[in-house]
Amino acid sequence: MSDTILKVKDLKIQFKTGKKTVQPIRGVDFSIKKGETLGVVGESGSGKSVTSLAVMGLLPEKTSEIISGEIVFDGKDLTNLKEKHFRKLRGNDISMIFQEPMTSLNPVFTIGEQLSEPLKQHKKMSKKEIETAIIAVLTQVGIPRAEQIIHEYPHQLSGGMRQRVMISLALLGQPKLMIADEPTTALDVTIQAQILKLMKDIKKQHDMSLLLITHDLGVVAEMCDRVVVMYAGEIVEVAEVKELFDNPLHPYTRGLIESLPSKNTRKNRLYSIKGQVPKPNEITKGCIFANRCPFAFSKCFEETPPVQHTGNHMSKCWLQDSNKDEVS
Amino acid sequence: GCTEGTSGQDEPSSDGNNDQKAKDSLVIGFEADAGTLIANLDVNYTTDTQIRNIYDSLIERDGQTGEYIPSLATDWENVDELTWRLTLKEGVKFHNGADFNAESVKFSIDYILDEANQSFYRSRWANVEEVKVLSPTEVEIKTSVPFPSLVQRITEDLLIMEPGYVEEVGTDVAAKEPVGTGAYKFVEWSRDNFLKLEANEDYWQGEPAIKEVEFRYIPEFSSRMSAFLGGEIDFFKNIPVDSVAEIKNTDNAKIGEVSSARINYLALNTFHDGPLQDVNVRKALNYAVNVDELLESILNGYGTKMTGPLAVINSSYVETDDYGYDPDKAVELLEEAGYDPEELTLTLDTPNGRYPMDSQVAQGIASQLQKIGVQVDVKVNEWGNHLEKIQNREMGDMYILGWGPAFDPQSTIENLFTEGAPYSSFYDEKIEAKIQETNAIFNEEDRFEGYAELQHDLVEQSAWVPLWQQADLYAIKEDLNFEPRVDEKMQVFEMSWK
Amino acid sequence: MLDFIIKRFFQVIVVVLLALTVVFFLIRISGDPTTLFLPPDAPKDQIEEYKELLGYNRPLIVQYGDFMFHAVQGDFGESLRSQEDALGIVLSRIPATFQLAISALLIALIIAIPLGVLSAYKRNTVFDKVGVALTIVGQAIPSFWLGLILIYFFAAQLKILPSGGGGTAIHLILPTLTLAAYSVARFTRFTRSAMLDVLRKDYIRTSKASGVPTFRLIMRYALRNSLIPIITLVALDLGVLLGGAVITEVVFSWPGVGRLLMQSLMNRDFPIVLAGVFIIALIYALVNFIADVLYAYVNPQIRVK
Amino acid sequence: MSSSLPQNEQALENRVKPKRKSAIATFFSNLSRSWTGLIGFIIIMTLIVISLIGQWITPFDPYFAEFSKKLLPPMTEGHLLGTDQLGRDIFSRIILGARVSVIIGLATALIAGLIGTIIGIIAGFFRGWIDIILMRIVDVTLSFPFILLVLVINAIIGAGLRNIIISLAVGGWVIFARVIRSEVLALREKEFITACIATGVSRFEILIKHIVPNLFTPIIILASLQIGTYIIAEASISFLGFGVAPPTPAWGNMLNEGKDYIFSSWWLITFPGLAIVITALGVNLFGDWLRDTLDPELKGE
Amino acid sequence: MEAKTLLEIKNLKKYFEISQGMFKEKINVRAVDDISFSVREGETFALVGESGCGKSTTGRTILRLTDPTDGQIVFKGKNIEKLPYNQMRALRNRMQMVFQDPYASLNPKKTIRQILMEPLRVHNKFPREERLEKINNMLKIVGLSEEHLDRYPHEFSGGQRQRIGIARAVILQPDFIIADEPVSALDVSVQSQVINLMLDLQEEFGLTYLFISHDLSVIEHMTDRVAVMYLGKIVEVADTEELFANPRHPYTQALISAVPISHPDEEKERIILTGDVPSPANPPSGCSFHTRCPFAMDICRKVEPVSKEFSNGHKANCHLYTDSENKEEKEYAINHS
Ligand SMILES: Nc1ncnc2c1ncn2[C@@H]1O[C@H](COP(=O)(O)OP(=O)(O)OP(=O)(O)O)[C@@H](O)[C@H]1O
Ligand SMILES: Nc1ncnc2c1ncn2[C@@H]1O[C@H](COP(=O)(O)OP(=O)(O)OP(=O)(O)O)[C@@H](O)[C@H]1O
Ligand SMILES: [Mg+2]
Ligand SMILES: [Mg+2]
Repeated sequence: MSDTILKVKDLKIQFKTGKKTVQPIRGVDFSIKKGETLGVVGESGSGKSVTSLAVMGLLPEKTSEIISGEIVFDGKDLTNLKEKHFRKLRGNDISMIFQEPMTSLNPVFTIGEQLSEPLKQHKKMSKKEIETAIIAVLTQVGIPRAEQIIHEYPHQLSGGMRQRVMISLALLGQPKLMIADEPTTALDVTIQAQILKLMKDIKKQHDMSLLLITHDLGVVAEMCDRVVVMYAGEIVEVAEVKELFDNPLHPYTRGLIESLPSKNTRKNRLYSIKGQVPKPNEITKGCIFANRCPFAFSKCFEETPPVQHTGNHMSKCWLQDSNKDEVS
Repeated sequence: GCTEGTSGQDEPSSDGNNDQKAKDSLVIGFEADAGTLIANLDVNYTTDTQIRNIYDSLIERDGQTGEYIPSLATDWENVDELTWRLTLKEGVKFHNGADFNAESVKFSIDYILDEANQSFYRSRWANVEEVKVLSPTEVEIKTSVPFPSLVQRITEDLLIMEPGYVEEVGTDVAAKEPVGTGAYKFVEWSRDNFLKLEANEDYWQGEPAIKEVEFRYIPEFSSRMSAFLGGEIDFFKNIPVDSVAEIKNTDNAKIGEVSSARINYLALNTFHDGPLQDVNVRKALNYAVNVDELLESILNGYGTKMTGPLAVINSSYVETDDYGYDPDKAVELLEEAGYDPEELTLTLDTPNGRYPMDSQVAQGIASQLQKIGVQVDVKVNEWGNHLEKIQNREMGDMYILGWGPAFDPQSTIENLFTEGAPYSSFYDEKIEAKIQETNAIFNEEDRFEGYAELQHDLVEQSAWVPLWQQADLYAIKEDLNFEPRVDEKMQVFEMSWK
Repeated sequence: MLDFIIKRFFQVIVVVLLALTVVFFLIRISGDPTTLFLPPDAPKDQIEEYKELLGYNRPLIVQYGDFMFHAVQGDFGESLRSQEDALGIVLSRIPATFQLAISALLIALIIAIPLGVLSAYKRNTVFDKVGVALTIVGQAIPSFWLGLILIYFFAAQLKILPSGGGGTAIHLILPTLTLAAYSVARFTRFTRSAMLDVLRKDYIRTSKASGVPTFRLIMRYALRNSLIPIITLVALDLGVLLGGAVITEVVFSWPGVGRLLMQSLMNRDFPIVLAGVFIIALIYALVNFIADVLYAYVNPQIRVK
Repeated sequence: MSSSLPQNEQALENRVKPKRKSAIATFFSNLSRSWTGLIGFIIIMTLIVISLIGQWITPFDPYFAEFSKKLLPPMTEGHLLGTDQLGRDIFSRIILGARVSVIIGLATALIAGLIGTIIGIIAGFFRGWIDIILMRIVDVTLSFPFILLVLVINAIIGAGLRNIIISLAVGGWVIFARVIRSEVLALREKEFITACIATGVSRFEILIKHIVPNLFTPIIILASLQIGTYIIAEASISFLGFGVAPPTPAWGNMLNEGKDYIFSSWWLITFPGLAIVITALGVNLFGDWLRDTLDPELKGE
Repeated sequence: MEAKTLLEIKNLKKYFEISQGMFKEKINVRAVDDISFSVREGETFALVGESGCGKSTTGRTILRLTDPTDGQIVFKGKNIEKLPYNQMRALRNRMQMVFQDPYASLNPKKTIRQILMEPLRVHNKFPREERLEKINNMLKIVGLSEEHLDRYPHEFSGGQRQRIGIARAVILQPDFIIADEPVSALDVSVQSQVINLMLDLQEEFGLTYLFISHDLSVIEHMTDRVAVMYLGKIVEVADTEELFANPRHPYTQALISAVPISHPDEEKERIILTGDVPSPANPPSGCSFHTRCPFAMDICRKVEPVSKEFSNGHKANCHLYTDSENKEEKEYAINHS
């Protein structure tokens, strides 16, 4: 598949904390095509960030371990890539925007200093050229007074501005893949709308792939071509965005969509999923969602459900399977 | 009278040209800085010892016997009970070229007497009424009362300053850049660091053998010791007795020892309400303390045992009875006094590091008294507190203290055993009367007689537990000619390299 | 900015004056020094006279007012012992103390910062663990004992270094090492943990994501952030060093303020004690003040243009 | 478990319900996981035990001067660590000296901690002028290096165990006051305190029932870290001749007395010094561990 | 039916003076700048607006958790803005608060029993023996059980803690509860559980809510009336349905249009605001929204607009609707909104 830019196969990641180990990523499979926007939705702790960090090779070296699976970027396996080679990719072929614009910029360096870094690392450019390039990108993301801003420090900018700076940082290397980890969660709705629009435009202009991580189904609906639904370190459903909203197969996805207030009659009780997201150390055998699933039956508690493909729509639920032999 | 001091021991080193190494400088490791370099101000061993190389006194002491010998004064005599006349040496010049004469003597004494100068010596000189210049070589000193110890004051306190210089530069400068008639001229003084002197080629007693002298201030013994072992300093004083062997074992080093004029004693406080007001208890303590053992085991034998109030070196010393060590007798006496030794607890205060092994001696005494059952609480005081407690009469039963220099009977006895003097805290009505009586005697023989009686009385009364005359211990370079003096002074003029 | 400096300076002065007040009363309450200065055979009336001369028999509050009145003009009276200007004596000892404290500080920084950075970078390796263990031990060794042990080895046994006295660079070696030891341990630990803190920060991840190589990441991006807290610590520790210098100066016979203060305490030379207290409190307050300014300067978040 | 009703979140609850251990058991299981903390704890316990029963387990009378046996090197005539300049057994004196260190460390931490905490609470809770005054006092105290301050106070009020505790406490309370004040200030802003106000709890009750209990952790951590400082400070001051006076054996004054023997009898300064180092090490290790366990955020003061 | 007014806020102001560290001048933050509104008995009144616009401050000032700088707070006909602490305490069993952060709002050192007992004890509510029973009842209502009584907050999940927080507020059976973003810190799947709980409780106890949120879809779902805040001021008030159907103020329009779609097929005409929210320390002159307003006119820069009432209870502060020149411009704007 030459049009696949990134392929993640059966990824399992484990963390060591003290003597204990937790495995927050337990088999993640997905791929992104060139020019595609893939959304990853999931509640807090479902492993979205860990997955994206794994793609960037930014997992903490000492405490984390990819125990199996592979990450193939542009035909290259990144799983065992040496740090030296990884560095060539980062900020150049793959770049990333982080969740917290307030803390993701170094407070003691000017915007200019920080933005020049990917260019210094990856491109042979003179100081002057670097500055011109930076100002160009800043202007492109809609930052006024770019010439002055490059001499200012992060704390002098508002949250929205900082996130724009982060986006321009990610754009500077003209990456093939951009990963955005909840780029708007910390922002206000009006600013969120600005940033989302900006990202849409930019993506179009630069013809890159976008891996958009979020917990907000609305953002997904707005931005994505395809969606991956994660729950407790596993992928429970993957589908085209329309397909997902029209025909969610996994009870979890269904629950998420159903519980949107706009799907419920005003002033009435909302549909809700019972219980809460399990922590990585609370996971037992069977389906991870079984204990919250309104449709769960005994099998769900015993065996991990298989991956079901219906065309491009993938889900991981015994219900799909049971449709075939059992009656639910 | 005496003429120019050449008592055998002094080896004026003008004939020191036989030294081939041509080493002519000397570094003395010294424990503390001088308070000031002006004379006649600071009553302090560290100050006095150093500036005596710059200034001369009118009368000196023989380094070994402690006897008076003439210095800038060639002769002194009593005209009457209230008048003293001193004849001065001629042709002596100050470092700045000015002449030494009667005016400078008057100036120096007046300096002490002038309240504005806040001299700490003033109280000792309070009896001096007037100094009269009779001629350039003669002065007369008038006292308000008969003042037999004036000679001692002149010897111990008075150093001669150059009036013209002091008046010209003021006391502040004179205190930093002193001018005297002494064997050494001032070069440089770095506070808490060093004092550098150079030989006074025109010194009236001859050219000093050692041309450059440095007092280097090193307060810690261990630092002094390592400086000595490393060859940075040539000699230093106050070796802990336990380090003597170490120095003896070192190449090119010897130990200098002298019985100094400082005495150590165990004061028995009769001002404190308690058993010590009973003479039998005091006697018992005299029997129970084994001075020989203390001397031998704690001081490694460095010290000269005393039996009475005065040391052998004292001009009026007479031999008195030794109580000796007799624990049984001690117990007996205690019981006689109505005390059960097992029930008796006494306090013993001691300074720490002021006298050789002082706090250890105190703990030794405590151990010895423990043997007859008496419990002793040893309290180790910081020196300032110790002194304050003594002067404020806040001491308990016993304390350890030293006194010196103890050449003269009056100063020792008066300052230790009278009601007003706190330093031994012994008081007895009859003895007090006798002391006052003896002090006023002008006739030398009667005076001697009086003090002899007093010594016996004091021993009889067990006024204190006499311990010993301190041994001053010096670590000295093997090839340095240096004979430690009884008065603790370090007269570099007397020293030379072999 | 000027406003701030003036305000801070005012604060410094208030603090120093209050400090003087406290020490003044403590000292006066503790007794008077006459006994130590007059010869032991001085009669009572001269003691009284002397007290009067020094003004010690006036009401305490009058003495205090008088003292303060002169103190604010830099006049702490004359040393009881040498009758020289007390402040002058103290000031003349400052260079020696500074020499010791600054060289110890420099040594500590030169050793500690690279060590701390390396330790943080190689965290959980054997190197790091040994380093951390050493710093813990280093902080547990009292300086006077370390001084004695150094003297024992280098002066008494090996006889290669002098154990005390002032002046030359050689004399400086042992006292500097003694004084620096604690700070080395402390700085190393602090640098390590500051560095670890910074390395965990989001913005470091951002830099990594831009492809910054590790060495550059640490030396340029992480270090500058860590330096901000380190600067404050260093300034604070200069005070600790000045305090520690008392002990080191005594052990090594170093002619600095600390030793002077010790001796004056022993001698009850109170004008010197007060002048010394004044100078040390002032230096300490100034150093903290400078630390604040420096901190503001290196930290763009509170810097003004 | 998994067979129980899945819909009920109770099921999950029960599965993950933490096993409740007693506080002591938790303490030891935590401790056993960190060898540094364990070493620290063992050293501290040993020290405390020694200081309690020390006088009965010394092989020799630590006060008794046996002149004939002075300055014996270690391991001679039954003297494990040798004898001192008066022939007293050094090992016995070190054992008895532990008491001074333990008393000083604990008593000072207690007094300084108590005073500092109360002042910190008052300043932080009531704010206003009282805060300003108290903090100025803190500034004044902090304008001296700690050891110098203690030294000056001790030199002025005189030597002795009680006085050294006083002077250490006078120098030491400020750090508690500072830390506790800022803790209180932070707590005051915490939402659960706001919640108390919203509930209608009286100010006094808020202070006593909600703020104070949340101060225990920082107090304990701080105290445990300060104890080492106090022990070393006591030794330093005794070493300079101002602290605990001989013949009471304290490690600092043993060093002071022994320092003149550095050229002849190394054991006089070596062993008391080691005792101090080991003690300070133990206290620091334990304090560090406590801090890391109780409050990983409080790192670095 | 016209319900009684429970709470009335008149010209409330709250300014904070904050120091900017040692080197900078102090600044005056106008967190709440002259707002007025009233809450009727039994309704859910919403405050919506972007971060920092002063929603929480309004809520906290009403409960007197901070003192107002100026203005009146009338609760049940009684002015409470100046009541001293101890008198205010007595009133607190009538008005309660649910906090945003379920982790920070429970004392970590107290068990659930202690946390829930405290309000009862303080207000001396119910006889002593009955209190435990009441607590157990309450726990059941919020979906917890007796066995949780002796646990500490850290042993609960975020959703559970928020329910404990709600239980604490409701156990006194107050008339009025201010809920400051009660669900925004929660996982999506748990959010709906808590919203349901709040709806249930309102029904059961007849509560009045002041519901603070920035999540417009939640507001649309569960509130009766909405006030939109911008930079410390209320720019528009209306019944919820009216507001969402017919927003008047350009800011409200932008806000509503910025909400992400809920289905990919949904087409949405967006008003994308330019720029950031200005700092409340230094609010723009005139209409504070003029810096970002797509329809800003000259007058907006100079004159602060006054409130204009449209239909029943629908008010907005905007020059577009006041009588003045620029008619054309205004018409254009209104037609295109
Ligand atoms: N460095 C780490 N060490 C140990 N565990 C970690 C580490 N990083 C993440 N985890 C765990 O991995 C799990 C997944 O975390 P992750 O950050 O990927 O969640 P997320 O989906 O991004 O959630 P959020 O929406 O809160 O950002 C969590 O349970 C987290 O505790
Ligand atoms: N205690 C305080 N001291 C100083 N300024 C404050 C304080 N509390 C709030 N502010 C300021 O007041 C303004 C309004 O804050 P407030 O918390 O009311 O906003 P909000 O609308 O609740 O925002 P959010 O959605 O972020 O909770 C902000 O600029 C904030 O910085
Ligand atoms: Mg995340
Ligand atoms: Mg808020």
